[in-house]
Amino acid sequence: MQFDSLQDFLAMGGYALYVWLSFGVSLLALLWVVVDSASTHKKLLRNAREEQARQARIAAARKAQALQSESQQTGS
Amino acid sequence: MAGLAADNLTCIKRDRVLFTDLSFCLSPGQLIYLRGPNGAGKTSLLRILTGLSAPESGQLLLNEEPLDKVRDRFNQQLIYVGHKAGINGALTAMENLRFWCAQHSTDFIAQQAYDVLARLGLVGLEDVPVRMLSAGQQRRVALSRLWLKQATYWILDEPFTALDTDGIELLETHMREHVANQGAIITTSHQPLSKQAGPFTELMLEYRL
Amino acid sequence: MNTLINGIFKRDMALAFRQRSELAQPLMFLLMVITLFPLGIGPGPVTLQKIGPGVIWIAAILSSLLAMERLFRDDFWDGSLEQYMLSGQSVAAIAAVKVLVHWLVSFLPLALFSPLLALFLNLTVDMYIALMLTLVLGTPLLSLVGAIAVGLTVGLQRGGVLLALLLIPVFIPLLIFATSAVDSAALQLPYRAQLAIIGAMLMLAMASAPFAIAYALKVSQN
Amino acid sequence: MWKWLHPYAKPERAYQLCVTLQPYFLWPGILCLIAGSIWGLAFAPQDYQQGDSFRIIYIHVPSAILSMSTYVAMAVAALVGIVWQWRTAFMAMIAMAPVGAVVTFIALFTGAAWGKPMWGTWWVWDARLTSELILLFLYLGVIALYGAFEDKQQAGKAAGVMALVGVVNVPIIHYSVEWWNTLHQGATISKFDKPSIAPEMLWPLLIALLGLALFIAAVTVMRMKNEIIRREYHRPWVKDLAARALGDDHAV
Repeated sequence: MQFDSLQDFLAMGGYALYVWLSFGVSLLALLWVVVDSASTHKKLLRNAREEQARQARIAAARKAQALQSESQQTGS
Repeated sequence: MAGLAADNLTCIKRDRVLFTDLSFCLSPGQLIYLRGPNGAGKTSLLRILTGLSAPESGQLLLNEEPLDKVRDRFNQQLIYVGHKAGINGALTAMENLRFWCAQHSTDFIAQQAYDVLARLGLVGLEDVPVRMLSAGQQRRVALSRLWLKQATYWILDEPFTALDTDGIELLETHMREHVANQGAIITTSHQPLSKQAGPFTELMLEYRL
Repeated sequence: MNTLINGIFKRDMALAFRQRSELAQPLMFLLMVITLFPLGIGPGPVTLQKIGPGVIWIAAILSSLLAMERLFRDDFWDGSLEQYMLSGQSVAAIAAVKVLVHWLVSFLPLALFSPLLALFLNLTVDMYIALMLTLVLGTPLLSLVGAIAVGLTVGLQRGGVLLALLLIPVFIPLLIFATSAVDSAALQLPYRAQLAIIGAMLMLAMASAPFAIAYALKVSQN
Repeated sequence: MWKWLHPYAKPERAYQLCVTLQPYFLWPGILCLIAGSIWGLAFAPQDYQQGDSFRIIYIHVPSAILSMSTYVAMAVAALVGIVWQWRTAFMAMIAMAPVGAVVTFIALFTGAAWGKPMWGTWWVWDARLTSELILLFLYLGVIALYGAFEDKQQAGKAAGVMALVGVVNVPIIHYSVEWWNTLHQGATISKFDKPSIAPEMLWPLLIALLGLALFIAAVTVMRMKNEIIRREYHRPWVKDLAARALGDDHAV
């Protein structure tokens, strides 16, 4: 340990502002990339599931349409 | 099989699947009429056939050889008339044709070009900058390539756009003659081909979601 | 050969001279930007001489971005580019010829203007000679490297600003070496090293850029 | 050539690889970063000239080095993609770009914060800082070009070309900026004096470097997963994946 006390450590020999600012901003930037990547991942998976639901709706609508036209044909 | 064969083509555009595992063959002496609703991938398919864009998977064969290996030979035997006419508005019809012929290693005989333009109803407009012409006349200038260059394969994307009935008849007759002379054509058109065009095979593309 | 000379070179030359006003615009822009500097920082001959080389080169780079945009634009939108690619000729060779024509019609006139620029910014004769040499060696480099980015952005509706964003950082070394050559000339120092470096970069660009442009054009066709 | 490979298998397999690799990159990376920082901040000896301000080196130097190497890695991925037409290589490239830009930003910011006590001003046109700034511009150009295309396949190729043009330029820029800097000595008050580095100072630096490298790799892998999903969201395997991953909160 290079510093005698916690105060000393936090003061960084008078350079506290610069040292802690650098480390703080770097930490925030790195955190931001990770959080951004993870949240995008969630969002994309949700989109994929919505897409799946949409496809299912389209398939159902098509089936209904096909049935309807079939019944019309038999009716006429 | 002789001709241009598509082998299991799959095309994905903007993350949408346009068609999967599409196979067909365009042989000399055949006219394929490519149909399908808007957004079905007709233009994409034609661009893949020309080699301008690459399919997601699958390949093209020319006389059973992979097209990539005989690309130069194929280009010599190909005329593509796309959505975009490929003519520069600031140049005259004659200049456009002369430069196009030079690029495509086709001999350019001025008299022949005058004749073709005359046949297409453009007498007296040969030396006017093309942008001064009407849309139909511009399309006729673009189509005059079909008369100037000897090539087996014609790939035509909506060639009838902006043409009047005379123009359509002229082009359809020329297409029939080309097919009769062992030419091969694949074309799209939003209006059905008439009897003038001769017998044709239909290729249908479905719109897929 | 017939293809390249008749089909592309003559065609592009004819087109360029038919759209003369469009050609002149980047040059006028260059002249006006340079006029702004004495107005903005004062007409002191010493200051002007000091900033002159940098100002001329920065203005040249900016005006090149404007001029560059039209390199493939018309050909892309009217479909001529598709026809080139299906002509069975090497796209790289076609691209090289197009870049050459573009350089001849939009950068060579810069040489005609340069005595005027030198006069405006109070350059000495030695500096003027160095400036000419850097322009002759440097502007083809601008054209070749710029054409890659133009090829990539040609299909985009609003590619203008993006083009500048892509190219400005890439042009920085050229700016540094060119201005430093002129600065050295001002101090009567040799500047062969700077010219040699610019020449080397030009050689590298001539050898590789046509292929990159060809690939870029293929990508934008997709 | 790859005919026997089912064309859809590749991205899926790449995704699986990413999932496997992620924890091996992420946790050791974070661990090394923390270890390197604490060692550097609290245990490494003071620099006799710069006092405790030199401790910024433990974040500045790793980020400066890795911002360059990430760009080179991006260009290598782009080259692989262009030459072998590997779709996943373009995805890897574009996954690296934002991470590289952030690391470049860190290098710039910490450089400025280090410069303030050393030079008395936040920004000096020092050779290394100027190169980093231009590198940031190069990253932003690649990202902007990628964003400008709607078709992401095309976007990947275009951004790849630009990354290659950039990587040819990186050494030239570096060299030219050094040249420019020595030419205009007046602008710089003093160059970064590399602290005569003692082993006790070096070890935490190396650990932090390793940590940041692993961290960049981890985030790259995470973002690459996202790219794969974005391009393949209509494929059944992505749907299964989504159903599995989101199954719980669907029930709620």
